[in-house]
Order: sequence, then structure tokens, then C-alpha cells
Amino acid sequence: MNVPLIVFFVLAAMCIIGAVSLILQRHPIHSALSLIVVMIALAGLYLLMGAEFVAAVQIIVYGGAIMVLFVFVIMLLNAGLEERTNVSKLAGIAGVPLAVALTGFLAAAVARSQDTVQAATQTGATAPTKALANLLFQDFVYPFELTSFLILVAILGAIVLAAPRGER
Amino acid sequence: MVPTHYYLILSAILFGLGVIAFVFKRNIITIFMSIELMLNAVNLAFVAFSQALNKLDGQVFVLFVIVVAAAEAAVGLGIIIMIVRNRQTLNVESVNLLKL
Amino acid sequence: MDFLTQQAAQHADILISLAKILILLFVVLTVNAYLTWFERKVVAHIQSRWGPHRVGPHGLLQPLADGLKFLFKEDPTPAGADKFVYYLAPLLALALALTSIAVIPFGPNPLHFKGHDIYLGITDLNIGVLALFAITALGVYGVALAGWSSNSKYPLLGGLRSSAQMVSYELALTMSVVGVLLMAGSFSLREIIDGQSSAHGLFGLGGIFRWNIFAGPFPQILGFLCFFVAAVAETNRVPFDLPEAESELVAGFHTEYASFKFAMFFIAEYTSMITVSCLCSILFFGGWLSPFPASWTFATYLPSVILLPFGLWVIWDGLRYETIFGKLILPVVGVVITALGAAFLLFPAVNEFIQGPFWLLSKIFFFLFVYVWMRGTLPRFRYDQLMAFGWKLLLPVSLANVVFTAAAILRWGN
Amino acid sequence: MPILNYLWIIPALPLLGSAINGLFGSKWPNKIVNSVAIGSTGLSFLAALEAVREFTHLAPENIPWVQQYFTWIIAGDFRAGFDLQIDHLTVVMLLVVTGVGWLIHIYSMGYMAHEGGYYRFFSYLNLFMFFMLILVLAANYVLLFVGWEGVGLSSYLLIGFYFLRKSAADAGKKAFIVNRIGDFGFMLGMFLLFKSFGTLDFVPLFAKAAPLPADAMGHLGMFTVACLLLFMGACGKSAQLPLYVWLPDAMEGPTPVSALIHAATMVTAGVYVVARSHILFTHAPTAMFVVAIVGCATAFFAATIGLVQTDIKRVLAYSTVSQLGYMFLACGVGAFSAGIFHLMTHAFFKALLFLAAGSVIHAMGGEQDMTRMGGLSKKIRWTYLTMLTATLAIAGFPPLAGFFSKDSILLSAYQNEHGGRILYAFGLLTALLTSFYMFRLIFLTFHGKPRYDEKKVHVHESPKSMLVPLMILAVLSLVGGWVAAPAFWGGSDYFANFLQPVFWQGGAMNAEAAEAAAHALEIPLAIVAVVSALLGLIVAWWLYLRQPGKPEQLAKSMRGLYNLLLHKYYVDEIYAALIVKPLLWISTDVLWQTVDVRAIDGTVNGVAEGALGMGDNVRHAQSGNTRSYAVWVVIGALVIIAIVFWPYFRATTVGAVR
Repeated sequence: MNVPLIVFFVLAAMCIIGAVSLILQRHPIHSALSLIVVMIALAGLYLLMGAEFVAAVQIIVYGGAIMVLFVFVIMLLNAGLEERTNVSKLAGIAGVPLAVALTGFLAAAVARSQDTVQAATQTGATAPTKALANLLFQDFVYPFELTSFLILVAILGAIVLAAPRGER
Repeated sequence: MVPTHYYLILSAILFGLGVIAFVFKRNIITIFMSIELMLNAVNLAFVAFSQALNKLDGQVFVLFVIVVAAAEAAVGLGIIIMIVRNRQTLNVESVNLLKL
Repeated sequence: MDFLTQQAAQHADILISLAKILILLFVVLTVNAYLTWFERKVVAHIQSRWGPHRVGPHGLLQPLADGLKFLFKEDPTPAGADKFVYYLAPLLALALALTSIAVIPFGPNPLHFKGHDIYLGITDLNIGVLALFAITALGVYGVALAGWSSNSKYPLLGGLRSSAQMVSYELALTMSVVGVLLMAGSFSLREIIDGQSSAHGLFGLGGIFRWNIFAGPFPQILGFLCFFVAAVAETNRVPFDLPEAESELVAGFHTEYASFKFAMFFIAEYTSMITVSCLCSILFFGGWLSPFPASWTFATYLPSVILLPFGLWVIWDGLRYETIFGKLILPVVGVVITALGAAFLLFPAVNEFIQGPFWLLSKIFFFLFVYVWMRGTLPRFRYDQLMAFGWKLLLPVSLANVVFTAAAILRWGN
Repeated sequence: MPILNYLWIIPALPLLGSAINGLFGSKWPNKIVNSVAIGSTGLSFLAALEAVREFTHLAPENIPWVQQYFTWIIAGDFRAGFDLQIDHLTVVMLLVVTGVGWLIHIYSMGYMAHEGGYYRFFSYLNLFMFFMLILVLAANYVLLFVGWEGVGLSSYLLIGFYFLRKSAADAGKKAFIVNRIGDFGFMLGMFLLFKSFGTLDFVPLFAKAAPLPADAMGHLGMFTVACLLLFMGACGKSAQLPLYVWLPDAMEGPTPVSALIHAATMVTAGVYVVARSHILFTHAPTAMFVVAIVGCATAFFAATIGLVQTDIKRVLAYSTVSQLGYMFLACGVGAFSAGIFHLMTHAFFKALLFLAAGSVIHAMGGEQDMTRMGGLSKKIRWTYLTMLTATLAIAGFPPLAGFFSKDSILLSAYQNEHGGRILYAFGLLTALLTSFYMFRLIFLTFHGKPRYDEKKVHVHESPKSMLVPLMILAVLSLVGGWVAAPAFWGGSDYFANFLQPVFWQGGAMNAEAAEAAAHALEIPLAIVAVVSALLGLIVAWWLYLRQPGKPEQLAKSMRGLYNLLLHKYYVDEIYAALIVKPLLWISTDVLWQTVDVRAIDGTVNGVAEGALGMGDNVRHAQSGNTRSYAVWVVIGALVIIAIVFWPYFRATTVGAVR
């Protein structure tokens, strides 16, 4: 039982607990907090896998921006407890079993697909951020620019959507 | 060293939980969060593969996914605000005008 | 017993870092406490008052008294508050604030102890800066959740404001650092500092002119200004303390907090002040580098040159102090300080070792003073002004800084 | 500038005139319309003359002279260009078309003076000229077909010129539809030709065709089929059996139209096509024989009908049909030059006849029934004289044009090896009948007592603009045949010689070799023909001037035959019964009511209703509840994963933790 494995299981447990509590919590803020836990744990996992930059970005963007936005909106709309209506019979009956089945399928598929990718020799080395940057700004430069454009559009859309009626 | 398929199975489980939340929750914001959860699960798989293959592409994809998620959050929350403004509710089941 | 030693032998590094953590925690908390005293004093003098001077000589025991007060006050929880979050928020704030100190290196050279190289600073991540930003990014939650969970409208407004404010200024904060990162080509704080020791200084001069704020190819003055302003906003300090604007929101997000939970917020705020000061001095002001060129050897005696007179003055001041307690305690302190100065003077090795920490600490001290100074002088922004400033001025300027730096590096090399 | 390089000018001028008149003419006074129409046609006539002059100076190796202006259709190795060609045959047609056409334009100026839609008439007329010239000048079958259809169109427009009159409109439709049947054959013929020769340009096509062996008699080779198909088109256009029915009705149009289109030019297009593709026909003796028989039959058949008609224009119409039959007879027996010769002369005298008839009608104030005329010779002398000339010409009295052309046709028919005698006999009989009904027409119209109300109708001679063309045409039909005259006193037939370069193959049997043999027969056959013509004249005189009562008695005595002839052998009725009615029944009851309404619409509506029903059932899935949709999404994802990763699941169990 080596240290990384222990760390992995701890973080994995955090993830799963967080996700479950995201489902079980009735108040959106609590759900949001659970999700933040999941994300931080994931960042830990990335670190464990030596993806430092991704881990940092995960926390900065997801934890520090996106989830803050969620919390902000929840506070802004003063969302109360979620009322457990059951209008949708389909979701009530078939939803959870189907989702479980999907999970099983996915787990099987993904795990099996790991055999098809011949696992390269594991150098425990951490991914140099420079290499990542080179990849991002050379091979993936067009997608990169596209995403920047996407972000711009999204900002405009958000402004248009959320601006009070008078200012639109 | 942690075997790669541990990560993969974890990501699958997280994704499944995200799906369950997606189906199970009624609060629009929470449903939205569950989508984010699914995205995260996918990211985990990406990073796991990138580690398994010693290729950084996976991590680049993760970055893109994060960017897209940010954009999605911006627009989606704007939409949610609109919905609440117009219908004074966050419960998806009471936002069901889209039917015959 | 020997089992313990055996274990200790095996996991020496773990033990060492544990020890480091404890020490740093103690130091930081103490500094926090005396930072409050310092702040009150400075502000008081700015406002031509005396400030605290009843508890202990020059009110030096005031922090202690405050701590006791915090501990023994009643701690009411507002009705209908969300208990979990209500308790979580201050913990989160404090924990994150303290964590962020962990990545900061305080000195260049390791301390040799039983064959272990003990660096000053708990850890040295090679994504140090990013880690810091990650932690500060999470810092929002403390405030926002506190505001929300106290189930009261002023805190809620405070929380909303702070979350909005922090998210907005975080952008500028990050962007303003990118220039430095470009010049250093690394995220590691240690490497950033070392880079500044060998950078191409302004007018080809050495010393202070090699610090990022002056150094070529593109002096980061703009970057520094943006960074400092944004950092002040991140730490919700004057003039950006909208979340706790007492004139509008009673006490903002921690209106409903009392006693130790409030203390946690308090400590968190001051800790993050320290962190920011560290960052400023490390990123832009050469960290532990001396402002003088290496050729000026006499500069190495500066610590003792400062400490000795100061210690002597303290002794003299203590001898002529009114209260008995003062007459007893102050000279002792003075002696200690003098002894330190003398030690530096007598043992070159020690002197050589403390050069780095000395400079770094003095810079940090300077920035803390600036914090207090600003609080003493500047009025608070209006909310819309805050937002407009952040988005319409700070962000564009920092972006421009990034662009120019990149261009300059492309043009004149690194 | 040599106009040969600018052949397109010749057809372009009438088109221009037509466009101008059609677009702006409605506002203009008749004078301007005249000047435009007649000017354009006159100019194109002059251009044609100039072209012919230059043509005569062309070196023989440059003939036929082909000009490619632009490529119209190009698909794969098929090319149809706007190519014009001119050779001897074209020259003849060109002169006839432009010349006669121009005269008729001038004539119509007077004739149509009081009609409405003056500009429309001339616009159509010019349009017709344009298409006719295209037809004549075309250097490939496709462009020829364009002209072919174009003249059909303008003929339709002009027949239906008085479109307010239902009979006129119907006649127009009839002409158009009957022609379609022919065109169907024509197009099939073109396709077949392209399939077998890979081109539709005359020169290369004929060059390829010439060396090939001819089909055996009575054997349906490619040539035979193609020729028969082409001939089918020719039948439609030139009103041969069994497609002649539209021509008599076409007389609903204004008389100049009848003169120009339905006598002189358009109806001869069929003959022209046959002559143009004579090389193909000479390779298909069967087709030739069929052509001959059809021509002969038509000639006789139409002549018999012509005997009893009382409408002056109808008589002429049937005589046209029968004369066209003559031409086809000529082509059928291989005497293409004779056919073209008769085409030319016929253009002269038949145009003259129609115009004169028009003048008569004009004089009678629109009366067309010969039984209400009589004794007009004094009143309208010029018309009478010219018409008499034409009648003599068509009846075949020497030395008028008709004599020579008809004579050479009969001669070559007589010489034909396949049943030449019979063909000759029928031809002769037809000649007799022709002279009979023509003189019947003359006597009924111009001699005897007036049978019309003198007070109501005051007969008056036509204006100069009508008489001048009459006279010119009279002169032409007088002297038009003399180019062939020398054949009689051992000289050579200039006309035949002129066309020699074109028909050197097809016309083999009346080339010099046959010429000698012909001389022996020439004189006796001519005498026989003249005698038969005289006979017809005498009988007509006897019946309609000596004993005017006789015809009725005859009609009574053999009423069956009389009615049969009077009702044109009930052909129209038979067609109506055999073709039109079934067709109507099929198209209304079967195609429309059953196929379209039941089958097609039924299918379409059925599909629509099915979709509607399905949607009505499926729409309940559209609950509008996002969570249900989410479940659907999940199901979809499950299915996709199951499909994509099926092999994995088969491979081993889930998890694969090792």
C-alpha cells in the first residue's frame, strides 16, 4: 500500500462523497459546496498524476470563477430549498436505474478501453508547463483562438441575457 | 503508482453520479451543476489518459473543456436569471410550457 | 522510545516540515497580532492620536488583551442561520489565508541541520504562483458564504459584493503577474527571485535596478501598480473594503459573527495582507535580494547597523518609561535586539545567512506599512466606481502590460 | 463585306422587326408598323440576294458553305451549334422564302389594313420569317428543329389570329397538336441519327452516311427507321396522310397567312427536310417507297375532296395538300430536284391563288362561299386575270410553271422501278382532278350569273398594294418554269443542273444518264398530261357553265359518294372517335381521376395523414418536462455506448481490475 495509492483513495472518496452529497443536499448552496469539494479533490488527483498546471487551472477557473458564479447567482436569486415535485413519472421511475446502468456501461467501456491504449512507460515526472504551453500555442493554436472567440461571444450573450430590461 | 483504470473507473462513477443528479434534481441551478460535474468527470478521464500515454494532448483538451465550461456557465446562468425573472421559480418541473 | 527515533529517522523530512509548519504558524499569528497593534498605532498617529498605550508599554500587550476578549466573548448564532455553512465560512477563510503562506520562500540558503538542508519556507512548488492564485481564488467563499449563511440582509449584500468584487479583481491580479512570469519563465517563486538577481538591469546598473519593477526588457511598473491595487481589492482592504462598509452595511459580511469566528476573519484578513506583501516583494522587488550591488560589501552590515541603534534606543526609552512594568520589560527587549545586532556583527556566517530574510522581511514590512498608510488616508470607493475601475481600467492596463512585455521580450530577448 | 460571313443577318432582320413591332408597335400607326415589317423582310430579301450572288462566286470545294457562330448546346461529345450553311438547295429555299414572303408582306399591308391587331399580325409574320429562315439555313438537325418548331409556333399564333373566334382558336390548337405527333417522330429520328453517327451536323453526318451500304428493300435497317421517323415529322408539317387534317382548318387564319405559311413556305418544310436528308433516304429504298406511296395517295385523296368543297379557301387548301403530295411523290421516286422545282413553282402559283382568293374575299366583303359568288370577272379584272394565270399554271398548261414541274414529276414517277406505272397513273388522275376543281373554282367564282345580293355586297377591286404582288407572282408563275424548259428540245434542265451538286447521289436517276432515256418519254407524257388537264377543264366548263343544274343532279344521283367527299371521308370524325375520344377518356378518367387523384394524391395525403397520426401519438412524449427529456438523453447515451462498445462487453466482464 504505497503513499500515492492512499492519497488516491482518499481523494476518490472525497470526490464520490461530494458528488453524492451534491445529489442528496436539498439546498443549492450545499450542492454547490459539495461540487467545490469534488473539484478540489479532482485538482488533487491531477496533482497526483503530475498535471500541475491543469490542477491549478482547475481550482482557479472552476473553483475560483465558475463555482463562485454559481454561488453568486444562488445568493442573488435567493434560492430556497428545492421542492421535490414528482411531475415527471418517467424520471421518477426510470431515471436512477438508467443512470446506474449508464455508469456501469461507462465504467466497463472506459476501463476496457484502457487495454486498447498500450500504456506508455510511466515516468512519474510532472508535466512541464512549458511543454503544455508549446502544445497549446503551436499545435492547438486555432482551437485556442476559437475558444477565446467563444468566450467573447458567451460574455456578450450573458450581458444581453442578464441585463435588466431597460438597459437591453 | 496508481493504475490508470482506477482513475477511469472513478471518472465513470462521477459521470454516472452527475447523470443521476441531472435526472434527479429539480432545481435548475443544481441540474446545471450536475452538468459541470459530468464535465469534470470527463476531464479526469482525459488527464488519466494523457498520463497513461505520456501525451500532453489530454491536458490541453482539459483546458479547452474548462474554457467551454466557463462560457457555458456564463450563458447558462444568464438564462437561469431570465427564467427566474419571468417565471419566479427555479423548479424545472414548473417550467414546462414547451409542450402541446 | 527508540521506535520513535527510528521513525523519526525514517520520516525526518515529514517531521521537519511539520516543525516548519508549526513555527511558521506561530510566527504568522504573532505577527498578525502585532500587525493589529502596528496598524492601530500608525493610523492613530496619522490621525494625530496616541493609539493604544494603556495595556503594556506603548500598548504592546493590546493584542493579547484583544485575543482574550475574543476568546471569552459570548458567541451567538443568528436564528435561521445555516449552521454548517455559518461555521464553515470563517474556518475556510482562515485556513486558506494561512495555507497561502506555505508556498512562500523566506531565504535563499538552506539551514544545515543534522545533514538535512532545511530551506526557509514550507514548500517550493514549481507552480508556486499559480498555487497562490488558486488559494486566493478560493478565498472568496469564506466571505460569500459567511454573508449568505448568516441569514441577514446586510451580510448577504456584503457577501454578494465581495464575491463580485473578488472575481472581478482576480482577473486583473492574475493578468498583472503574467508580465513577471514571462520575464522569469517560471512559476516557481524561488526561480523568479533568482532570475531577478541576474536580470539585465535598467541602464545596465545592478542591485535594485535588476528587480522586475525596473529590470529590462520591460520594467513592470504598470504590472506592479495593477497587482498591488488588485491585491488590495482581493484582501478587501481600504479603499476596497466594500464587503464590510460599515457606513452602508453595518459590518458587511461578518456582521453576524462574534468572538472567535470574527477573530478568524480578522486573522485571515491580516494574513492575506502579509501574503500579498510577500508576493509584491518577491515578484516585483527582488525578494531577498539586496537593493545594493554585490560590490558594496558594507551593505551586508546594514542589519546590525539598523538593529544596534534601535536596540539601544529601546533600552533608553524603557529606562525612562513611566510604568514599572515598562521599566522592566522594555530594556530586556532592547537588550535582545542589541544582542541580535551584535551577533550578526560578530558571526559573519550568521550575518551572511540572514541577509536574505532581512531584506525580504523589510520589504514585507514596507508593504504592510503601505497597507496601513492607505487605510489611514484613502476614502472608500462607491460600488459602481469599484466595478468600473476594475473592469474598465485595471484589466485593460494589465492586459496592455502583458502585451508590451511579450513584445519587448520578443524584441530584446530575455 | 462578304455577307456570307454574316449569314445570321438574314434571319436576324425579321426577328428584329418582329421584336420592334411586338414590343412597341401597339402604340404606332400602321404606316410605321408597315415600314418596320416590310423594311426588315425586304432588307433580308436583299441580303439573301447578295448572299446568293456571292454564293455563285464560291469555289465548289467551299460548298456547302458552313458558318459556325456559337455553340448552343454541348454535352459530352454532342454539340449543337448555331451554325448556318448555304448550298444550292438552300439558295432556292432562301429566295423562295424571302421573296414570296416579302411580296406577301406587301400584300397583307393592304389586306389587313382594316383589321385589329395590325402590329401583332406583322410581328407574328416577321417572327415566322425568322424561324423559316433559320429552318432553311440551319446546318444541323437541332437548329433545323428549332426553326421547325418556331414556324409551328408562329403558324399556331397566326391561325389563331382571330382568337376571339372559337373555330380559329380550335384550328390553331389542332394544327399545333397534330404537328406535335409529327415532331415526336422527327425527334426520335434525330436521336437515332445521333446514336448511329454521333453528330447531327449535316456535312459530317452525310459524309459518314454516304459510303455505308443501303438497306435492302423491305428491310427495316437503321436508315429506313430513321428516314421513316423523319418522314413522320415531314407528314405532320407538310400535311400528308394521315396527318393532313390540320391544314384545311388552318384556313381560319387570315388569307395572307394561308398564302405564306400554309401554301408557299412552311408546309413545304417537310419536303425540304426530305430533300435535305436525301442521302439517308437514298440509303433506304423502303422509306423512299413509303414516301412515294404516301405522297401519291395524299395527292389523289386530297384532290377528290377538293372536288366538292364550296369554300374557296378550303378548295385551295386541299389542292395544296394534293400538290404537296406531288412533291413527296417526286422525292419518293428519287426526283428530289423535281420535287424542289415543284415546290418553287407551287410556291409561286399557290401563293398567287391564295392571294387572289383573298382579293376576291376582300372584294366580296368577307364572303368565302363560292356558291354565293359568280360573274365577278368583269368587276375585278386584275384579280381575275392573275387568278386565271395561276389556275392554268396549277392545272399544268404549257408553258406555265406548273406544267414543267408537274411534268418532270410524272416522268420520274413513270420511270420508277417500284410500281412506277401505278404511281404515274394516280398522278395523272390527280392532275385531271386538279384542273377540274380549279376550273370549277374559276367558273363558280368569276363566270355565270352573280349569285349574291348585289345591293348588299358592292364588289370593288383591291388596292394597289394587293394587286402589285398579284401581278409579280403571276409573272413568276408564268415564266417560273422555263428554267426547266430546254429539257424538251434536248437541252438540259437548268434547274436540275443547278441542284446537281446537292443531289448528285439522290438525283442519280435524273442525272445525265437518265436524261437521255427521259427524252424519249418526255414529249408523249407531256402531251398526255396536257390532254388530261384539258379534259378536266372541259368537264368543269360543261358542268358549271353549260348546265349549272347538273352538279346537284349528280350529287343526288350518287349521294353516298358526294357526302363522303363533302365530309372529307369523315376523317376528322374517325380521328375523333378513334383517337381523341379514347385519349380524352384515358386522360380524364384513367390518368386524372384514377392515377392522379386516387393513386398519387392518395399516396401523398396518406403519407401526410400517417405522419399526422404518428405525431399525434408520439407527441405525448413531448411532456415539456425537462427531467423526462433528461431521461431520454440518458437512454440515447446508453444505446450509443452499447453499440459502440459492444465488442468490449463481449470481450470480458465489467471493471477489468487486475
